[in-house]
Amino acid sequence: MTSSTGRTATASTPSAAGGAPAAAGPMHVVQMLTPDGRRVDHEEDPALAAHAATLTAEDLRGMYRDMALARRVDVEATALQRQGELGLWASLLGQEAAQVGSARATLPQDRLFPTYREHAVAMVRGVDPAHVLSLFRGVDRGGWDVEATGVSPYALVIGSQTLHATGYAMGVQRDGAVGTGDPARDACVLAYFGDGASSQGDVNEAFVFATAYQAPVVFVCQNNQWAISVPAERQTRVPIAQRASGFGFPGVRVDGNDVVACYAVVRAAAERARAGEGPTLVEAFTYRMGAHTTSDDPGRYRPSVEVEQWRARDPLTRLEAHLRRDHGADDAFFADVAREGDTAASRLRRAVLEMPDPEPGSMFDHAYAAEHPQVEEERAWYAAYLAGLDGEEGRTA
Amino acid sequence: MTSSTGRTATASTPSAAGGAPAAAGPMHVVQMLTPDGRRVDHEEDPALAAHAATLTAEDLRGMYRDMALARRVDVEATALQRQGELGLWASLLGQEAAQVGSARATLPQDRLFPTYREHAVAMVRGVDPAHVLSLFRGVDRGGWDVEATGVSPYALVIGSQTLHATGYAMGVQRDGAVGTGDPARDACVLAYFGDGASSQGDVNEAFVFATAYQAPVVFVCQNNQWAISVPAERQTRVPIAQRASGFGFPGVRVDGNDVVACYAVVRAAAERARAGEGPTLVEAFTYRMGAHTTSDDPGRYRPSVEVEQWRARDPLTRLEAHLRRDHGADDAFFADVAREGDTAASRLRRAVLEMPDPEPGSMFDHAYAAEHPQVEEERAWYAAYLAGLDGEEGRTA
Amino acid sequence: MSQGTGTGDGGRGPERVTMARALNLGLRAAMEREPKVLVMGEDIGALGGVFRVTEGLAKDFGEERVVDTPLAEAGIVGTAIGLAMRGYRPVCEIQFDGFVFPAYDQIVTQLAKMTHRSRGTLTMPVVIRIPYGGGIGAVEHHSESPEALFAHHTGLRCVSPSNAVDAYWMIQQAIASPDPVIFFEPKRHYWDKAELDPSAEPYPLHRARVVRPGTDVTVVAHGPTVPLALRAADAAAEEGRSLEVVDLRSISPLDLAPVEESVRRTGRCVVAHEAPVFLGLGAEVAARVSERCFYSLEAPVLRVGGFSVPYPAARLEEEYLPDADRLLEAVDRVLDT
Amino acid sequence: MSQGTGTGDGGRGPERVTMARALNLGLRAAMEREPKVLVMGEDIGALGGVFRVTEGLAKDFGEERVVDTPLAEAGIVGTAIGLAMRGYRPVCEIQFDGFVFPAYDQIVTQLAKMTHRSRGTLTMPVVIRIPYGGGIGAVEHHSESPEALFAHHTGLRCVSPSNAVDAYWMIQQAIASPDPVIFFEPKRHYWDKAELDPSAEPYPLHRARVVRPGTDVTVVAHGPTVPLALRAADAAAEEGRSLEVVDLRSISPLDLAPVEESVRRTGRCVVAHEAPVFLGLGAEVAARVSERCFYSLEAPVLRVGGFSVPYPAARLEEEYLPDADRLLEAVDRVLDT
Ligand SMILES: Cc1ncc(C[n+]2csc(CCOP(=O)(O)OP(=O)(O)O)c2C)c(N)n1
Ligand SMILES: Cc1ncc(C[n+]2csc(CCOP(=O)(O)OP(=O)(O)O)c2C)c(N)n1
Ligand SMILES: [Mg+2]
Ligand SMILES: [Mg+2]
Repeated sequence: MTSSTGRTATASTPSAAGGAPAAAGPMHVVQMLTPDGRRVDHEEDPALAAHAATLTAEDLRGMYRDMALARRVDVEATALQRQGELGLWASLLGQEAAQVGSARATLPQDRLFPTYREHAVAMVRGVDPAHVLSLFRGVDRGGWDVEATGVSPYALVIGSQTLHATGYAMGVQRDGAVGTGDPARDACVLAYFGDGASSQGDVNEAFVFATAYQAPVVFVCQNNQWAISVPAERQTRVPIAQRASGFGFPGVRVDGNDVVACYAVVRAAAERARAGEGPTLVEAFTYRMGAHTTSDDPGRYRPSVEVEQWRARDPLTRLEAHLRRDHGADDAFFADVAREGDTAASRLRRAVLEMPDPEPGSMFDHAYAAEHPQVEEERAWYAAYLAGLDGEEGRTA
Repeated sequence: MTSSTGRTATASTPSAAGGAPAAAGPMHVVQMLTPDGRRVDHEEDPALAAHAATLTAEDLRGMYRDMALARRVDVEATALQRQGELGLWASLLGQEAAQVGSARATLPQDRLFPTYREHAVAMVRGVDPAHVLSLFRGVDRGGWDVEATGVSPYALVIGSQTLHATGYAMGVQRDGAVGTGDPARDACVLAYFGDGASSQGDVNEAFVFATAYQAPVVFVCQNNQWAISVPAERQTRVPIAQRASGFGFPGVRVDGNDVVACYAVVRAAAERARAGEGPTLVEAFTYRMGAHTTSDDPGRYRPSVEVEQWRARDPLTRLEAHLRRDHGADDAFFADVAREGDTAASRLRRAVLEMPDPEPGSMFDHAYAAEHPQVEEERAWYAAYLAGLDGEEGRTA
Repeated sequence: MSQGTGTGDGGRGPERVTMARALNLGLRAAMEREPKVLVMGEDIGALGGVFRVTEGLAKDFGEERVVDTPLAEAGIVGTAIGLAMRGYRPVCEIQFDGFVFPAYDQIVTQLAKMTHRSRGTLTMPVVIRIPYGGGIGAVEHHSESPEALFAHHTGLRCVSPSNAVDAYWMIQQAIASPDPVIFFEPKRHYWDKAELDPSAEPYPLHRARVVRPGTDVTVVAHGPTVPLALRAADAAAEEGRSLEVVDLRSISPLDLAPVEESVRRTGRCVVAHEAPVFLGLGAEVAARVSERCFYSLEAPVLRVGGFSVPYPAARLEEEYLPDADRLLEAVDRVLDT
Repeated sequence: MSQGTGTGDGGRGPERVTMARALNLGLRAAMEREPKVLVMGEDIGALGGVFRVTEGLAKDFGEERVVDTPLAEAGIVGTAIGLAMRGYRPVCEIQFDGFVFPAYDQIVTQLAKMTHRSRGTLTMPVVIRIPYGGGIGAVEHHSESPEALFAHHTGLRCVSPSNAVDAYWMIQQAIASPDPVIFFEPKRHYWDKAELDPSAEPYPLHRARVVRPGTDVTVVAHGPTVPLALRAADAAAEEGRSLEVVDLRSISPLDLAPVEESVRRTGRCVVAHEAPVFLGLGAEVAARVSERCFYSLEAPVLRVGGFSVPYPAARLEEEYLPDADRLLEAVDRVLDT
């Protein structure tokens, strides 16, 4: 698997700099499915191999289905944005394996803290994608039920959620929900973030707090190699997984386009966390196949040949090859999944088009949990103002 | 040298936590003077040994003098504070070797970014201690000439200065003052901070920027094992020096009570930086012998036996023993230094007592570099107001 | 839990206590009443905080509830948000006013907005205690009054007690609030004493109060300027002038009803705070009072506060800080109009 | 340096340019004139910034002067401070208003105070560019107006151009300032065009300007509310009411001389901004105008701005943002008094 470490190894040195990257050294990348879909064993760590071994053919088909559905939803959302139905869309294209593998390693009692790109994570946890799209349509900030799904609101301030995740995990500890050995009780937290986010103070403070209290949190960094236009080498000269050792906790780099490896590695980290053994940093080495968001134009900053190279490592193609080779999945299965995707996509489209605009004046709701005289005063003023305008067109309209 | 790693090895595990510290492992500590003053060679790194070997008997006496003077000044400042002449004092007691060793490794063109405790650093660089005490007296924010001494203003917001240091180092790069091989031109930057500060986002962002641009900065962390009442283990379970590897640059732990080792390690790091080879993190493992500041009461949070243990590793006693044993320093030398210290102390006392209070209205000076109408309006109002009060006692006095 | 009674007043009778002690008692009462209340911050455990407000709490409630944190303010507030999501009610201590800014992002983009973001499904019962204000002869960053910088943000509530009794009640009310509360403690008055009766009825958290009735000029103050205004009122009384002093207590929401009522009687208003006048709370008070009492005002609303300079070195702070003389000078001006 | 002329106007004649382009030209002119000027921030290199304001600069000036940074705002501003100490003049881009807060501590405790701390020996010629304001249908944190949170701090200067021509000059003046300048760019107007003549004489940076004379009501605006006020003035004119519009341009220091002069004539004043009214810049304007024009005011100074709620989702922003109708409603009220 030299391919996925390739970029880091060939990182260009910024011109203002002198010497070579220090302590770079290659880092082991956990892989369990080769790009052409062969299942390889992971011999260094028998626990990982054991987790992977628990995956039945049904599980693997389910993973494929999750990934394919997420991709189909993503395509539909991009189309909706192009058609003016969404204000913005942040595509997950290429990151399906990292998201589905990690989310499938969680238990119902776990809590997940996503960024703005974890649509597949949300879907695996039962979030209706329409609730995700309501955010990008500008109807609300994301309408799903946090408690029921275990998925926190999307975080848009880069890195901020890693501290919330750590604090939540400290709460899990205080509730006595780690290390009891009861699989229905012990819980952990997943904190998602990107390669760019690794530079933020908040993320590093989250590492400090997580280790200080041995909080049950798994940091899942999807290193998709770009932070908008900035390559990952501008954030770090060494694998992000290596950051953990500097804070005194384990870091693992996994092939982020290999859903089996992502599942196994995150599951091992999650079990460690639930057992009260503290945090782990998982770096899923992957690639952002699309633009940063629909507002972005990657042609300005990255060569399309890079994208082409990564297309050969597509996480869905890989799992498809594996399913066909080892688990007897046939064209009918894939056609079924595709159909299901189309159904989900058209359901989603309908849901988006039917989304009512928020009620006028509803912006005053939930500014506070308890009554707030100034909000109420302004709400009343605004209602009266609207009533006064009633019928009028607006004097400058 | 197990002694100075002792605390970390016996770190107590916070109760909310489960497992044992991950990846702790002992870290090598560079030592060149044993606590009883024997000079030991450092075999792992011949460059370090070579730097130490450049130190003549005269240099070592000079170092002792610097350390003793700083300590004497520190004692005088504490007395002045007790007598109400200073608002506050932050003692450097116990950290003389780390400060003198590191500061003596700098060249005139280097820039140093201290915290509020680097009095010996300031003195080595030619700052008149009276200019340091003016800050603690509340006359100004520290009155020395930054350009002439190369010492930045004291930073009181923990960690903030590490970013300034890194930015300054980026400027040094842009001036072409790294890697030219001209010893009068190539420059580096020292960023001082404490064990507590290592938890701040700013410090970790400084690591990110320093490595991203391979900036010529040496991070000097004086791990004096306490951040006010919080032991270093609350900030990290592994040696702070290890933090660097997670960001991809070298980290070294040095016996912070061994001035020779501190000198050699910082000099090696400084030369690396000046040569354009990027940042280094030096953790000087030492101990805060006194209170955090004169406002603090360490009896509330740490056992005095710990202080006693560290007294046996006093950096001055150690160097004194070495000078007596290997460099023929006799009682007369030490008496001379003591006399010099007393002279400096009484000069300092006089300077402090004679410090004029700032001019009324001088608070309006330097709020901005260029004229500012609102400041001028308020300055004028205040002058008129004072003139109006003239003679009056104040109506509520 | 060591206190035993669980009633929140520890079974105490009236007692003269300092504000620091009153806060300590208030925290204890809240922690006894509600096990989800946690206290967290730098040096709040064994040391009891640099002002000893959390003294003894670690011993009595254990280090799972009295959390000595790493030295990182964003980390403190960020993890408090996560704890609140898990159902806890964290009370964060920021060591000094000038050190809240590393946490500012977490406070204003996360803490203030999480309830709105989640359509009310996630509440944020987090209190952030900030010792603020000057007058203690401190070094830089230890004497500032940043309240306007928080009050401008919706989603936060901001309050400041001016005395020990209010401090005792207000900290408990803040902890009980389902919304985040920035709790400004006037540090120069930590050692001022007042008679505390834990069995009394508390005054509502977000209500201003007339603390001295008067007829000539309405003086609006909060936190450390309340004792100042009362001193000025004494001096003015000797000169035959009657000042009515309103203690705002709540900075956001702002309760201006007693101020407006007062100004309609006096026709004159002076606002005092330690923060710089420019865009300080006094701007909002003056703007509102000028608007709502337009026809009652006999003179412009005047503001007395810090100057447009960085908080100066200790030997200049008495010049910088509004004092009773400066307040009286403004009173003269509104009366001379 | 690719531009060659070094005169700062690139030898151009008058040209219709967008505000984004005007800023780009202004940055170029400053960089050509002074080699110590650097531009730094996230995505400002190859991408040219998310609004393309730095387009082409990396190519023309190289990556030592156009510095694509790691994703860390405290890091950007903190290193800019260090660069300034070494004699550089960094211009930092913050990607969106809502992302300035991680840098807030470095801005307010360090950048704003270093000159004072060093008794004037260290100057801080750092510009922080912040695209601000709403109206672009964006997701959270991309539409806010945080200017009051900076203007309350001494040591900073804060300005905001309302049109391309001012943007061109003001960015160069800000870069030339020896003091830190927070430079607020009204992002919804990045693509508005104006005729730019680089050979014209620039107006002083910290001066307000009457952009439309009038006789009935003085309307005070800055940044994005200036075009709004002009539209409202057009509508009012059709109704026979004459609004005088003042573009503040400088938020700190605030130049209220033209406003006061105007209010003394009109007797009526309305202030508009997108930031929440509560403790927004309008509070300071209203407080000052009420104080200084006390005897000229026929009606209270009214404020029109954002509500006391978090900036809402895009489909509600037109309700949240002050528009011409809301401005005119306030005009009606001051005129009906
Ligand atoms: C604090 C902050 N600064 C800047 C931004 C603007 N921004 C949005 S996404 C992004 C890049 C994030 O990169 P990365 O962490 O790698 O995540 P990815 O988008 O690749 O998933 C930036 C700079 C932001 N959202 N928050
Ligand atoms: C941002 C910030 N938070 C809190 C403080 C208050 N404070 C002053 S010194 C200190 C402890 C610093 O510990 P360390 O970094 O180990 O340095 P030391 O004092 O031991 O030299 C604290 C918490 C501060 N100055 N700045
Ligand atoms: Mg990325
Ligand atoms: Mg320390």
